[in-house]
Amino acid sequence: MRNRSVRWLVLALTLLSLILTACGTQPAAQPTAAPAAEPTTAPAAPAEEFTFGMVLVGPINDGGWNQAHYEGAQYVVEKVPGVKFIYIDKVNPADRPNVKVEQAIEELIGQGAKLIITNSAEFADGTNIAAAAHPDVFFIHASGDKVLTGEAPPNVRNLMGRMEYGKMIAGCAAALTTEAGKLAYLGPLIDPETRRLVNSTYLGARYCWETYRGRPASELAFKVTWIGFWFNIPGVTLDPTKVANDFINEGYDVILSGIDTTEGIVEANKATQAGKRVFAVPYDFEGACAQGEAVCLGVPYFNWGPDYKRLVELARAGKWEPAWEWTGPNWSNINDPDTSMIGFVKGPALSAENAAKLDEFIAKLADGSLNLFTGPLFYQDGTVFVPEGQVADDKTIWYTQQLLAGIEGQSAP
Amino acid sequence: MDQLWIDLAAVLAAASPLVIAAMGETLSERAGVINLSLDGTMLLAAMTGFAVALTTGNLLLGFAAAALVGAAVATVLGLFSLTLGQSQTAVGFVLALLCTDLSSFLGAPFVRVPGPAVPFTPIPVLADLPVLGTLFFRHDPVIYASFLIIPATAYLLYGTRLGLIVRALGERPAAVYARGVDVTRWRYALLIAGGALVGIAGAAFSLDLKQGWSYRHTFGAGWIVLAIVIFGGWRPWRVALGCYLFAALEIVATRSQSALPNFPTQIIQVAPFVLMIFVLALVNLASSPAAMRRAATLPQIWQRPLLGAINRLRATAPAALGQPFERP
Amino acid sequence: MAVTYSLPRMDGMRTDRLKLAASLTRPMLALVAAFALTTLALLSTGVSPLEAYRLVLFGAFSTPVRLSDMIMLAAPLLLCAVGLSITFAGGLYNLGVEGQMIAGAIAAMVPLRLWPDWPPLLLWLLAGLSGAAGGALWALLIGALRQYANVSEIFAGLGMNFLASGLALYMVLGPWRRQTSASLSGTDLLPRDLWLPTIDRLRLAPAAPLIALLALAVVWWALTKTRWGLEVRAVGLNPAAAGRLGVAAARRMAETLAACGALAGIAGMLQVVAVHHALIPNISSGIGLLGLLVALLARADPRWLLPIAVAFASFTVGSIQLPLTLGIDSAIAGVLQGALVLFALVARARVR
Amino acid sequence: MHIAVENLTKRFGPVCANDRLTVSFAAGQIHGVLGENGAGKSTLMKLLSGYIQPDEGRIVFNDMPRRLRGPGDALAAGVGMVQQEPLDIPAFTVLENLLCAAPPGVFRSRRAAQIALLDLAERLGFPVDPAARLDQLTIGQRQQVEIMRLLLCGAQVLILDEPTTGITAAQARALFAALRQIAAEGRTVLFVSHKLEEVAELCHTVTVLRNGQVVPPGQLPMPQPQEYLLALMFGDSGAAPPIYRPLPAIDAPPVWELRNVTVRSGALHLVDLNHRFAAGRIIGLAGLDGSGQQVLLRLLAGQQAPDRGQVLVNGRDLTGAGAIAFRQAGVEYLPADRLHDGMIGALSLADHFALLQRNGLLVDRRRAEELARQAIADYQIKATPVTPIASLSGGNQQRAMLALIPPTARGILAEQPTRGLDVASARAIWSRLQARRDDGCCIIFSSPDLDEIMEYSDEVIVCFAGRIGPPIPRALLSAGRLAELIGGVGFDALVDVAR
Repeated sequence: MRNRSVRWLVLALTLLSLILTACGTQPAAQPTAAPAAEPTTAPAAPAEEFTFGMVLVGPINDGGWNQAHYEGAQYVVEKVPGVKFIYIDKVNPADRPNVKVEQAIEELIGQGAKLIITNSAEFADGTNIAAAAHPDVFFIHASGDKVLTGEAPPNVRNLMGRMEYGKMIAGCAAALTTEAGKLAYLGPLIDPETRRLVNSTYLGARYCWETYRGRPASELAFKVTWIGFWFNIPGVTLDPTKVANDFINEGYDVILSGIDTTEGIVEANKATQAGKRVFAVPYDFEGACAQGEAVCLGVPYFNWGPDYKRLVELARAGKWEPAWEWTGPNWSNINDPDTSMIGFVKGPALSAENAAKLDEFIAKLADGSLNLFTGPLFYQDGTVFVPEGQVADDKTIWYTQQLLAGIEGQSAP
Repeated sequence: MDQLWIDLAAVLAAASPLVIAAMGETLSERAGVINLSLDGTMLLAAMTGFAVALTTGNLLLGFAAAALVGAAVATVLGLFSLTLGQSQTAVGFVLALLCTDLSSFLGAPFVRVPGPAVPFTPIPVLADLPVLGTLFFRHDPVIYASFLIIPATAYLLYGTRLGLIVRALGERPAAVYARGVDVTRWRYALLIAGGALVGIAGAAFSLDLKQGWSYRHTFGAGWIVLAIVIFGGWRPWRVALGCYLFAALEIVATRSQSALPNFPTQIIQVAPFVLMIFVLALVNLASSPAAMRRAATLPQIWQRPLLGAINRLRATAPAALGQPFERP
Repeated sequence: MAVTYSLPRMDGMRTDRLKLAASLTRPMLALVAAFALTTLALLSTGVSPLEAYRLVLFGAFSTPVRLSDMIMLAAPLLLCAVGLSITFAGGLYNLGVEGQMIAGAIAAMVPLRLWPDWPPLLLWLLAGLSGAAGGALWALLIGALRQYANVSEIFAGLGMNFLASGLALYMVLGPWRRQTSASLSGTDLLPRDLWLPTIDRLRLAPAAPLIALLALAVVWWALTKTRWGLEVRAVGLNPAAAGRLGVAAARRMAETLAACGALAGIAGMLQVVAVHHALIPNISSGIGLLGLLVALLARADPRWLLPIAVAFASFTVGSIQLPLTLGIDSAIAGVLQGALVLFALVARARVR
Repeated sequence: MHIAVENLTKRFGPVCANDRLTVSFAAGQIHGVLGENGAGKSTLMKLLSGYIQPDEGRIVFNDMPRRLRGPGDALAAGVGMVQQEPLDIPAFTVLENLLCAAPPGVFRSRRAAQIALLDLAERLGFPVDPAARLDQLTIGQRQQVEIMRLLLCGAQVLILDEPTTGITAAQARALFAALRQIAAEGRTVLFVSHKLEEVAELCHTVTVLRNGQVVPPGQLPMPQPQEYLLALMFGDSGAAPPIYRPLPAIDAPPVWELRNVTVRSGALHLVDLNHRFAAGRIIGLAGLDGSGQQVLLRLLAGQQAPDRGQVLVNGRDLTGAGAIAFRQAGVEYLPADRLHDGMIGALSLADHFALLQRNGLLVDRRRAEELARQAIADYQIKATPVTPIASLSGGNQQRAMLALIPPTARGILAEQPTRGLDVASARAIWSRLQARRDDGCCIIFSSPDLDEIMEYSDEVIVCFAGRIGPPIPRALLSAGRLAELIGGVGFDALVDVAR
């Protein structure tokens, strides 16, 4: 008898789905098979709509990495007429356990996207697979290097900003402000990119600590704790809220964030309200200070808009070539929204005096009089990163093997 | 030394939602009902509490809404298991999954939106006490509430006549029925009260300890609370101790990364639950008849403390836990 | 939980119309209630529920790729649900199925990483065996905790889940991490020739659904026709009485757990060689828990596992369309699945 | 308080447990309620104390008709019932149990409750420690606690259901004294029993129930001639004199042999058991609950391994081999709770026969159904081969359980084989068991019902406080002597004589 009830349930379900199918099959279903004509032949008439899609690893409103990308896409929509933007966010095994990058890309192409942007280093393999399957669609893999290594299909480009400068400024701001001489870095996962960003932060901090505060490097504590991913995945990564709290309890008074989300500044703000004096430097997104104005020393951020605009126009014109791009700031005005890929907004918690010193530091970086990747620089295990008298080239920096000596934390070489 | 007190205070604070939820679950399990939906309930309540507090700007309303959600889920569980006689385990488990997805769905607009938080409120004078001030009086109201709820629950269960009825409901409902108490109605009441506490615990996450809302914000906490209640032998003080141990172990996970350069400390997070099951298994093994028989052959000097320790660690579940009540 | 099997009826055809009508009303009411709850949730977001249902219910059938995505999800789901129907028949709540999947996935990785140069066919076989063994071992540990240490299988299972995900985290961040990085995104992809043969355009590995269907057939046969199956059911219904009648109850329980673990382990293996082509921390992707829902709804009767698993897999795959088309979250599929099972439980209740 | 019932009727399915009962019980007296098992005594008492509700008729307390919706209503009205196994909370202390859900206003404080309890205990002659946990007390002590709890909670009418089962003789004497005291204070006591001697000793009046009716209508003053009461209880059909048969000397090896067996179970230590259980005998195990019968049965069934010594079945040493090995050696265990431990409610008789199959990969369903049909015919079971066991009546379930005993069984261990059965079913079950005995089985059974032990055993083994007495041929035993032995009177001497 009980089986019978199941049987009816299944039958009814099937019927219902059949009815619904019959009612409305037509509109949504768009065959994934490549549309007949167009792509590579450039549609000169701008009247025709150009759709570009984005696969984001996190939510578009995370106040960090993903929001920066989303805003970049919005910039394109604003500035380029006749462009349509579609996206899927939160593509990661925690938020969408049964969706793979290829699948998400597939859906966007199904909706008519001619250019796909994927925004996580994790998407490298999936992007290549999808790109090979859709040679008529253009791909930008942000933060990747498969074009550099030669593993990417020809319709893929890589794009990344030289955040090293942003991080150096961040480190400097932190070193100028810290009272305890203890800086904590909330690290995501360990890979060459995150290592070089931590190292840059440290180099900036050490320089300003020695130069402007006149203290020896040995008195500057700099600790990284890696949560294990770009953002918190409950039960998988360390919880950044807890890590940040732990930094505070251990007496670190500036938390620099390297993760996509804003736990660092939120917790610093909370601790400050609870009577402690803790500062924060968030990351990625221009507006990240909003989560805790009172403790924000400033934020190094990406401004993807201009580059995306350039590449969308390139794709639309069909003038696409594989390339690996690593764009720096516009040193004449690093906060110019139309030209500078990397920027730094000073936060309300940065004192006027320190702000002036920071400007001086930025000026030195801008005119090239200061290159912090100048030897001698040593890795944690004592091996040489940059020999004395030399300046690291792009590839050496890009493929940073370890954290630098003086930093406390895992390197995972 | 100061570092130790600071860390201990952090442990006390970090455990507060667990303590509140565990007391709620202790109440309903003492009355004989397992609320296995805990994990889902906490998520749904955390989301609702945050959303309500954010939109109304009123923290108290947020907590009230969360309590309401917890109570509502408990009511559904009661309806299906106490009234309609379905397995508490099955209904609770399905509710856990359902509420998790419901929280993800309904909470989508609130993901990572900055929102209100319970303000830090040190207690004047007391906060300046050495050590004690740091430990107990430099927190916020939610954490104070978590301190108070432990003795309150213990007093309710062991110090009042009401507590006698609650415990009897879980031990031998037929006897309570014989004394003229409506077993089902009382079980509902305790299940719902416990659910409301679980709901408040959810809001304690989203409005205080882990401000904001994201997917599966409190993920896993509910399951851990369920294990802690068993580990604590359904006795409030021991349950609370379990919560604090758990919070302390979590700090170890974040602290140890620099100390263990080649070890992925992320995996330490799973340790508390595993450790708890392991200890539970060991205690059960030690108190099994076979082990007792072996213990009896030990010299007297060893026997007494050994048996004493086992007895103290042993946790006897309420005799009627999870069983439907049928009138005698 | 009472798992009841209807026994073959010998007393002729039932023509009791009233009973038929009653047996029809209850599931219909359950269905209506489940959809009512889901609709309520949908309405709260301001989208058209009809549109949302259209996507959720048949979104998976709208293109060949989506269909094959559904099949690739349904295969491990069915494997888990089939395994769980054995443990349900044996009267056990195997909440540890997620952990068994993970353990199977990790175990399956071992030969693939150790001897990547061996012939793929041999390696797949080895991975399958090792995955099944890993899952079975993980499940047997639950059995041992229950049998010898008196820890309920529910909490033993949860504990083993945590332990398995810890192990997966360790492997991904430790011994099997990518060159010069330590990310929880997973290990390096397997060499292309070790992927289970896949139709690339469709991302379909036909072997996966075939293995699942084979498992379904074998388990259905074993549970309903063999002495072992009868004994398992007897143990599930009443272990004390089954023991008195000469059935080795503890042993049968261990066997059901091992069988379920083995099937979950194979599901984990498929996740590695046919879906993700790598070990990721969340390799089980909640499929085990979804499998529990499927098994609960089918009430452990193997015949209903396939349609329900396919329906649930298609909800999940179809729901991916929701954020794309309607801008709402895809978790509504989980709400619908949970509500269906919840109200189906009630539909079976004897009103007292 | 004066209580009465008028035309009270209660049906359970087709069975009319109470059929238009009209009787009244005056205050200040002890009223006996007599009747054999299944006569309707328990139903009447449950109706009076609110556990079940009547289908027809009414209950009148002090000339006021009352509707009792639950035991709480009854207690509020002044009626309290002491169940055979007291409905207390084992995990509680005596005092906690007293305070738990006590009517509002009865005890102003814990201290007041303790004083009231000790005061009453003194008056009734019950020794009690308010701080003792109930699960550490004997059934008799728990009964005393329950009586005091009901009195303190305001019971004016006290109902006791077979209160002397499972308590020691000394406790029974104390109980009787207390009940007399309670009645003397003006309260009403209803004493339910099927033991004539007790009723004769204690009660002012007696009400005899047979087949759900009061015979003859109304109460009888005590004393009454014993033969008359017996005739009322059993009617003409009852009191068939038990047939004694001489025990044949048997050459076959004993079915079970215990050699120097020592076993521990909970608080019980069974030390140095040396017994041989011969084939072709029915051996009754008598003793108060928890005196060791259960442990002995489990030991003989192989469910519990001895700590020392050997257990032999049919001459084979099966020490520690486990229940399944014992079963294969021909030992069959019939538990008291048929649906809980004996059979699988959701499966049919055919399924059960299929479960007994030991060969082949597949179930031989045809053979199983054939066997089931055969059993149904042989044992007159009202069922089809595919009816779920749970939907059978108790008597039919017990028959089914007997039918499932394989013909190869040499020893049958039956725990309370007629528990909850009506008289006719019980007789049918015993005739089956006797037939098995005559085929050469050794049958060992336990029963709380001394009459059953006296009627059906060839030999009786008395268990007392974890000690197992020597087998006594039934012919050498009287009911009175057996009752004494169970209470420990003369038990030591018996053991010494045996040695």
